[in-house]
Parts: sequence; structure tokens; C-alpha cells
Amino acid sequence: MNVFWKVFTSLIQREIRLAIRHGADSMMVVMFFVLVVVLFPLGVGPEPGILTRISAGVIWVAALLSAMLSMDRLFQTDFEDGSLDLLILTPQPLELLVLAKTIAHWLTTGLPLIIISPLLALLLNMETSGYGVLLAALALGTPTLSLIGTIGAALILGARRSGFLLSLLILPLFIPTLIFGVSAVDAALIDLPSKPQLLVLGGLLLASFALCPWASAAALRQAAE
Amino acid sequence: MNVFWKVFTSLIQREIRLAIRHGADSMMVVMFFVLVVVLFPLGVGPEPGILTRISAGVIWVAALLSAMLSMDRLFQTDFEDGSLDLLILTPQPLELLVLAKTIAHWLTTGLPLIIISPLLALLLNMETSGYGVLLAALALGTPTLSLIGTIGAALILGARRSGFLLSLLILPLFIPTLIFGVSAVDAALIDLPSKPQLLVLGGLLLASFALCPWASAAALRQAAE
Amino acid sequence: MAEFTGNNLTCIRGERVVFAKLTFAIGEGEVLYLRGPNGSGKSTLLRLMAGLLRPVGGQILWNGESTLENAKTYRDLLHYIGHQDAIKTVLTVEENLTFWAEMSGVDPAKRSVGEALENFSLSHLASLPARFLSAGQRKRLNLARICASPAPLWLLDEPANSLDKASVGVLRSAITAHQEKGGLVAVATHEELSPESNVLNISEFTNNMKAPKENVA
Amino acid sequence: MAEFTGNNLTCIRGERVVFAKLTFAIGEGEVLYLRGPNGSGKSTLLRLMAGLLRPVGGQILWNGESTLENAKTYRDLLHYIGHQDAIKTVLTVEENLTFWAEMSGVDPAKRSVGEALENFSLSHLASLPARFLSAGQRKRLNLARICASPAPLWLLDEPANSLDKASVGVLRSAITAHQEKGGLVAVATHEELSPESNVLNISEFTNNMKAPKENVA
Amino acid sequence: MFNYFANPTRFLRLTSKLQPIAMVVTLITMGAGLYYSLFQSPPDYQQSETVRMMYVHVPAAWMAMFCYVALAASSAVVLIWRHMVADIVAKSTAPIGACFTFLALATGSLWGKPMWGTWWVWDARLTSVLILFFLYLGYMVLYNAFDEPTRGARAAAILAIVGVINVPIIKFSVDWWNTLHQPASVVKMDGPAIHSSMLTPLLLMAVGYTAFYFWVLFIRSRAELSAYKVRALRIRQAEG
Ligand code: HEM
Ligand SMILES: Nc1ncnc2c1ncn2[C@@H]1O[C@H](COP(=O)(O)OP(=O)(O)OP(=O)(O)O)[C@@H](O)[C@H]1O
Ligand SMILES: Nc1ncnc2c1ncn2[C@@H]1O[C@H](COP(=O)(O)OP(=O)(O)OP(=O)(O)O)[C@@H](O)[C@H]1O
Ligand SMILES: [Mg+2]
Ligand SMILES: [Mg+2]
Repeated sequence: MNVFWKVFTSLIQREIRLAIRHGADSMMVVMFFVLVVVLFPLGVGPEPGILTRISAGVIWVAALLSAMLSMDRLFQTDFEDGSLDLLILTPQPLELLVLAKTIAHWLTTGLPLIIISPLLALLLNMETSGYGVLLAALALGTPTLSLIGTIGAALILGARRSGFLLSLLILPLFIPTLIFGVSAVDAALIDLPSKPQLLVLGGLLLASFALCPWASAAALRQAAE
Repeated sequence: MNVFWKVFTSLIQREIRLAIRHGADSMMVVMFFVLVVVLFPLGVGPEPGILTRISAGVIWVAALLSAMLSMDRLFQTDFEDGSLDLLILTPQPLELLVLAKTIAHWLTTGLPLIIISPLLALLLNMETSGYGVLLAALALGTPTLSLIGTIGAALILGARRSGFLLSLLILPLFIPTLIFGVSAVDAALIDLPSKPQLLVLGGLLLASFALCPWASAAALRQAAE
Repeated sequence: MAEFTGNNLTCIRGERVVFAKLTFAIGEGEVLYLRGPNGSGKSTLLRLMAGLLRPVGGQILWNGESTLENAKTYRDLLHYIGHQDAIKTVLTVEENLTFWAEMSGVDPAKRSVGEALENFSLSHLASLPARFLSAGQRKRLNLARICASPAPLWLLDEPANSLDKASVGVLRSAITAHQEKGGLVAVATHEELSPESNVLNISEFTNNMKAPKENVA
Repeated sequence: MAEFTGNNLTCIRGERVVFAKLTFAIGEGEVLYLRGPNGSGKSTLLRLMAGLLRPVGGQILWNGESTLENAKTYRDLLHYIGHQDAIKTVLTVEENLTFWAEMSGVDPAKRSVGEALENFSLSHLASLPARFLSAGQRKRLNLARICASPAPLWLLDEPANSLDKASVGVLRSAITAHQEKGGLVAVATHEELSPESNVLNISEFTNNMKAPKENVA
Repeated sequence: MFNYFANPTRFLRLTSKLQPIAMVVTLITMGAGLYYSLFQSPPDYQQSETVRMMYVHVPAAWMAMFCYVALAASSAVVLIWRHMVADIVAKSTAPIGACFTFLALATGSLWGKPMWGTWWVWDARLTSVLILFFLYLGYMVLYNAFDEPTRGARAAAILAIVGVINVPIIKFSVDWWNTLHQPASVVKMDGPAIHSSMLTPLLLMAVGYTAFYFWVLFIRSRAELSAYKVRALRIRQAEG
């Protein structure tokens, strides 16, 4: 168990280090998230009424897109430079390694996104009553996105038209998270309870936590053949 | 001249072939564009009034994001697999090759985007009076985005945090296109002439056409050192 | 004691039989040299040995037990070096090596990252980002991986590529030292690494080599 | 007639002097072998020769004219093969080769893609996506590039890596044929490719090699 | 001329003499300019007291453009002649220019609230100045984004040169498009169209800003140069 834990953390560490040094993926995602949200007032015009009305939707769509955007390179570089072969050959179960990579991915993309979201909500003139629920919904929703995304990322390795495939594969799976995420915030904004939606988001998280690492690990083994 | 032309077309051909076979970049961009626009009604709620109001902005922001998204791999793969060295070493001027790559990039990302945009405008309930101008503005604007993007794509080769850098470098340069693009459509929607904005877009296109290949070629030569 | 064998292995890639009915055996302290022209299937066989590929026929045994069925314990026992070097260019030389040593799950006391770097004369580059390495230095970093944490079975795919004479010497003595400790090695190479005893010529098992000959005959 | 020379070349990478005051000359029909341990600067010198890097001091001349100043005509004259193989894995073998032949801008009549494939025994793989190639086949595809369109100067960085014996023979005879046509070759290699006449030992010009020696003396 | 200044020791000697002069000029003109602009110049008949924002805003906007031109010019020298001193001048200019740009943006925004009733509009001048600010930021980030310092210097130099087209756009945007922003009234073909009671403090402040730029430039580039020398020394030591 101790060995597992050590390996687990050192993989997370490496991923984070890579993300910080290289930054192509992680920073890009956060930048992208911010940009989507900042560009909107630019494109739509800065009328506060409209912005307020669409704020929750814009933030969630931006989060979804950023998550999808960061997915396609999750295993790709490891696949191309031979690291994937070696990861498969380590004595640790591949599911565990996938989970570690997913956690690292969430830490470097999902978490910064959550942290920065209140600022963006402010920018979009969201009413303050929605902030808490927005944070909670994102905290429950973004790990789900990361987990679901790994399946897609693993499946497309070596495939032709991988980008296209990826969106086709994982987007439908993302949509429930989007819908419940937005409706949680919208409910809070009109002073309805948003607990049911948050519970559903929690359920989605648990289900994908139990399922996704296995599916991705199987896909990865396939890809290395 | 004949040789140049032959080389020019064969580079464009290769790029298109790569895009079709691999598809990671080009299809991803179009999918992405569609998704941004399709997800919006999902996130914002399908009230036609609001959608109509923000349609031009959403389409332009989506186009901008897609263009940026596709940029970071434009020279990256050639840089990593050594093709860039060989391209620099061909007797043809590098500026020409950059232009060919840009054209191929636009053909595989910008053009499909333009073709699909009326459909998306329909989806967003845009009034029909805006369609023509939207197409014209996109036709003038997306090549500018591709051209400006090449500079960023060339400058970040081998850099740390390249994704972050790319957005920082090219997004500000995209803003004029966005602003004039949106305002052209908005003008048409309220029955004002949109010719001035289109002229500016044309001017931006000409200016970037004259400048960008040179700057990118210089940046590429630096990157190969 | 330890023994690594393959029986009647058949491998298909992309609907083409790469080799068929291939049999090999490596005993304790032995080196098996895989030989054959380009594209004959040396790398494929090594990936098969590593468990990255599955044979369509035949089996691979470690001490008589199927490696596929005991994959988890078997993966503890091997080091694989492929054509790709699994080096992250933004990490330093030492970070790269330490990471793989940690991933091997070997007891930290038994790891020897510093020593491995020393061995392949990379110590002075330890804190350099791996991007700056020359081709040979990269290869050496990749090789250092097998010395940084112990494992009885080494699978090496053309380990001497782009190495200079001195480094080939280091590699050779690393292999000899491993043999003396009772290690097993399978190595695909086009060069002479040492007086070879145990050679497997893959082209004897490849279909496309055989078929035309039979046609002619 | 043709002559390729470098005078007093100094090269700095990452604020480190790789080599200093290096001088070389290659005459018509000559092969220059670059030798030196890993990381001594062979690849760097080849990139300098190709014009991909600029020296901080000294100059490189083709027939007495600076190659930097006449970059456009000079690039017509050379073929460069580096460590990276510039192969697109989704394109077929033939598409890869044809593309580079077209890019060379050489008169289509003078190109010989089919022949080059034949030479390096890749014809049977011509329509295969390059992803399926083995390491040696990839290298051969890369080498076929220099035969597919003519150019007087070849700059080869470890061309024999991962090649089998037969392919090394093909490479050797390709170089000899090129020499006989009056071609010039600079090749970095750790192996013996042919009875060597013209050898440049880079470690003689590297600072870090020299300095300690002087200190000791 | 470039060769003359390209010699680092000569550059150091020259700047050590000029630095105190720049400091004195800065302090005197800035002091006088502030005194005039805050106490001596009259309030505007339209804008009343808010007009005093002009004496901070306008020279900052000028310097933002001036610094960028300086940056682009030295970047061109970096690319063409690869002179180390030009590189150091460019590297030191960028943050100063970014500060001036930020100042122009901030004071403009503050001024805009009372004058136009909004902090920000997306008109051509404001947008192009914002882009200028991002160009400075991009320059600085790009410069430091590479493991090899020379690579960063050259990549950033290319960006600086490309961005220079933004400067005439800033300058002439008010003439080309009708915007909320004031057209040029000082730097014009047919002489300034502004009263001398306002012109004097404005010009004083402009001279003060310029001297300030050179002062900081000298300080920064001298520091850069010593850092460079230390690095070179350390490398030589490491190589034995
Ligand atoms: C964030 C907002 C603003 C920005 C980015 C900005 C930018 C600039 C720039 C770049 C210049 C120099 C133009 C040149 O030399 O031709 C300038 C000058 C000037 N600005 Fe602004 N400005 C802003 C807001 C304002 C506001 C609100 C006012 C007052 C209504 C104002 C009044 C002026 C005046 C009077 C000049 C001097 C023009 C001349 O005499 O040449 N600006 N501004
Ligand atoms: N971009 C760079 N920045 C700093 N140092 C570098 C860079 N590229 C290479 N080097 C260093 O320059 C030296 C020369 O590298 P080069 O690749 O030319 O060696 P080489 O002789 O080809 O070695 P090999 O036989 O291993 O291919 C090496 O020590 C390497 O670490
Ligand atoms: N994924 C694949 N799909 C189809 N065929 C493949 C695949 N990978 C390899 N091949 C083919 O299988 C054969 C064996 O390849 P392998 O890489 O094992 O050769 P090798 O003996 O290692 O050659 P080399 O000495 O060149 O490295 C080759 O002919 C190759 O074209
Ligand atoms: Mg092989
Ligand atoms: Mg080399």
C-alpha cells in the first residue's frame, strides 16, 4: 500500500511539474476559460442585463470547452514519446496510474478554473446569491469532466481524426453535467433550492469515479499494442 | 516562377492531406466552433429574444476561439519531427512556404467554419438580414485570424508555457477583427450600412497579408537555431 | 534458477504475420541476441516479451509460469528500452531518471539514481533540462534507467544506437555486470556487443522471407 | 572544382562554447568524417554547415563564397539528414518521399523517387502509412530522400543508426556513387563506414576538452 | 555608431556619466511641471478641474508610444547586428514602457468616467492603446519563456518589430475614425492649438517623463550588463 501511495504521488508530482514547466496544456486551459468569458462581453456588448441573464451558462460552457480542450493531449504526449509503454510496464495497476493522472489533470486545470470563477462571475455581473452554488457545482462538476474525459483521451490514441472523435465521444457524456450545473446556479439565482441538482452532480461524480479509470486503462492497454 | 508555384501547391496539398488523414486539428476546430454555438442555447436557455440579441457575438467569439485553438499545433509538429529544419533548407523562400501553410490552415479551418456559419446563425435565431454580412465578414476576417495566428504559432516554438503565451500574444491582435466583425453584423441587423466595417476588415486582411508571412518566417528561422 | 522462455510464438501486426512458431529460451546470466534485417520483427518480439503485445499463438513463460496470467508480478521483474526514449524535455536529466526509478516501485534503498548517472557519465548534466541533450546523451539517459533500479530481466531494443565508443563500453560492462548477478538480457542489435553465444535469428521465423523462397523452389 | 570550407568557426549554444576556431575543408568527391564523443558537437557542426545555425565567429564558404550571404542559392545545393526523421506517420511512404522531392524544387525529370525507394528496398512498402515502419525502415525512408533528388552536398548525421548490415552496404555504395559523381559529403558517425581518409576530430576544438588538459600540463 | 556603443565597457562609462544628469533633469522638470499643472494653470471652461488629469495622462501616452518605438528600433538592431547592448536596452525599455502605458490607460479611464460617463469604450484609440499594453506584456513574457536567453531575446525582438505598426494606428486613430477621444492638439502639422498656460506645464511634464525614462533605462541596463558579466564569468569558471 505504501509503495502504491508513493508511486501515486510521484506520478501526480511529475504531471504537475510538467504542467508548470511546459504549461501548454494547463495554463492554456485557464487562459482559455478566462478568454471565453472575457470575450463574451466584447462580442455581445456590455449590457449588464443580458450578461447577468446568461452568466451561469457562459461560465459553464466555458468550463466544458476548456475541459474538452485540455483532454486531447492528456495521454497523447506520453503515447508519442514512449512513456505510455513504460507506465503500462510498471508493476502498479494501470487504473491507479490513470487515476493519478486524472487527479493531476484536475489539479492543474479544474482547480484553477474553480478558483478564478468568482472573478469571472463578477465580470459577467452575476448576482452574488449565485456565487456559492456556482463554486459548489463547479467543484462537483469539473472532476466529473476530467474523469469522463480520460476515457475519450485514451480511446483516441493513434486513431485518425482524433480531435473530431474526441469531441464526438465525450461531449454527449459532458452534457448532463452541463445541464445540472447550469440549472443549479439558475435555481439559486431565483432563490429556489439547488440541492437536488447538486446531489445529481455528486452522483455523476461518484459514478464516473467508479467507472472511468477502468475504461481508460483498458483503452490505454489497447493503444500500446 | 513555375517551380515556386509547384512547391507552393504541393505544400498546400500535403497540409490538407495531413489535416484530412489526421484530422486532429482541422476537424477539431470545426467541431469546436459548432459546439460553442450549440452549447450556448443549452447553457443560456432557449429564449429566442436573448439568443437573437447575442447571435453575432457568439458566432464571432466562437470563430476567434476556434482559430486560436488550432494555432498552437500549426508549426509545432513540424518543429518536433524535424520537418521544419528541412522546410527552412528548401531553396524556396520561407515566406512563401509560410503563406502556403497559412492558406492550407485557412482552407481546413476557416473555410469550413464559414460554410457552416449560416446554419449556426439559424440555430441562434439570427435575423436573415444579417446572414450576408456575416458571411462576408467571416470571409474577410478568418484569413486575417489565420495570418496573425501564424506569428504567434512561430514565436512560441520551444518556449515554456507555450499555450499561455500563444493566447497572450495573438489574442490582443485578434480583438480588432472581432470588434469590426461583430459590429458589421450588428449594423446590418439594425439596417445600417455595414460597408465601413467591412472595409476595415478588408484593410486588416491586406495589412496582415503583407506583414505576417515575413514575421513568421523570421520567427521560424530563429526557432530552428 | 530463473528462466525465461517463449514457445511457438506467432505474431500478427496489421493483418500481416510478422513471425510464426518462434521459440526462445534465456537462462540465468544469459544474453540472447536478436538478429535480423530491418523490419524482421525484433522490436515486435521484444514488445511481446515485455507484455505490451499479445501473441496470437504460443506463450511466454517466466520460470514456467505464463507471464500474461501473472502480469502484475512479472512486470516487477523487467526493464524495457524501446526505440522511443520516454524523456520529457522540460524536466531535468535527474528528474527524468528519478521519476522512472520511483515508478518502478523498488525499495528506495535499492535504487541508485546517482550511481546510474555517474556510470553513464551524465552527472555533470544532471540539472540540465533534457532538451539540451545530444542524441547520444539522450540514449545514455534512457539506458541509465535500467541501472537506477534493479530488475532481473532486461529487454533492450538497439541500445547502442548513437552511442560513442566509450559509452558502448559502459553499456557492455553494465550488461556483463548484470549477467554476473544472474540477470537475463534480451537485446536486439545490428552491431557486435560482445562475443555472442546465444543468437536468435528472427528471419528464420518470418513468413515473408520464407514464402518467396518456397515459391521459387 | 566545388569546394566547401569552414574557417575559424566558433559556436555557442546556451551561453556555452561548443567548439572554437574549427576549420575544415571538403573537396570535390571527398567525404569528411566528423568524429568525437557524445555531446562533442558533431550535430551542431552539421547544422552550422547546413545554415540552420549561425556561427558567432568564422565563416562557411562554398567555392569561396559565403554561404550565409548566398543562402538562397546555397540551399539548392545541399541535403541534410538530422537526428529527427521528418516523417509524417499518416502519409504513406511514397507520399512522404515525393513531398520532399517536390519541395527540393528540382526539375521533375531529374527526380527519381521510385528508384530511391527501390535502392533502399522500400518499394514493397510504398503505399503503407509510415506509422507501420520499423526503426530501420524509417531511417531508410529518410535516407532515400537524398537519393530522390540530386544535390552536390550531403550532410548526414549518424545515417547508419538502426540500419541492418545490408542497408549499411546500400548507404555506403550510395555515398561512393555520389563521390564518383563529384559530390561532397560530411558525415557524423560512430561507426566505420569506409576506409576513412578525411577525418575531423571535433574534440580537438572543444573548449571543455582542451582546458583541463592545459591545466594538467 | 552602433559599433561605438556596442562596446559594453564604453556603454557603461557613458551611462555612468549620463545617469546623474538624467536624474537631475527629471527631478527639476517634474517638480516644476507638477507645480505649474496643479497650481498655476487655469481650470478648463468645459472640463473644470478634471483637466489637470491631462498633465499626467498626455505625456504618459506620448511616452508609451515613444518607448515602443525605442523598443522596436533596438530590437531591429538585435536581429540584424546581434548587438548585446541593443538587447539590453530593449529588455530594459519594455517594463518602463509598460508602466507608462498602464499609466495612460489608468488615467484615461479615470478621466473618462467624468468626461464620457464611462470607464471604457471600445473605440479605436482606446483599443489600440490596450493592444500596445498587451504587446509590452507579451514581449516581456516571451523574452523569459525560453531556456536559452538568446532565443528569447530574438523571438521577443520579432514581436516588438511586428507590433510597431500599432504605433501609427494609435497616433492617427482619432483622425481615421470618429471617436470620443480628443484629436491631437499639440503635436500637429500647423502648430499647437492649445493655450500657453496649459502648454507650458504639459511640455515640462513631457520633458520630465522623458528624462525619467532615460534615468531608469540607465539604471536598469547597467544592472543587466553586470548580471550578464557575472553569468559569463561563472560559465567560464565552470568550464575550467
Ligand atoms: C483609457 C482611455 C484613454 C486612452 C487609452 C488614451 C490614450 C491617449 C493617447 C495614446 C494619447 C496620445 C495621442 C497623440 O499623441 O496623438 C492621448 C492624448 C490625449 N488624450 Fe487620451 N486616452 C484616454 C482617455 C482620455 C480621456 C477620457 C480624455 C479626456 C476627455 C483624453 C484626452 C486626451 C487629450 C486632451 C490628449 C492630448 C491630445 C493632443 O493634444 O495631442 N484621453 N490619449
Ligand atoms: N539548445 C542547446 N542549448 C544548450 N546546449 C545545447 C543545445 N543543444 C545542444 N547543446 C549541447 O551542445 C553539445 C553538442 O551537442 P551535439 O548534439 O552537437 O553533440 P553530438 O556531437 O552530435 O553528440 P551525439 O554523438 O550524442 O549526437 C552537447 O553537450 C549538448 O548538451
Ligand atoms: N502497428 C503495425 N501495424 C502493421 N505492421 C506493423 C506495425 N508495426 C510494425 N509493423 C511491421 O512489422 C514488421 C516488424 O517490425 P519491427 O519494428 O519489429 O522490426 P525490427 O526487426 O525491429 O526492425 P528494425 O531493425 O528496423 O528496428 C515491420 O515490417 C513493420 O512494417
Ligand atoms: Mg526495431
Ligand atoms: Mg548528434
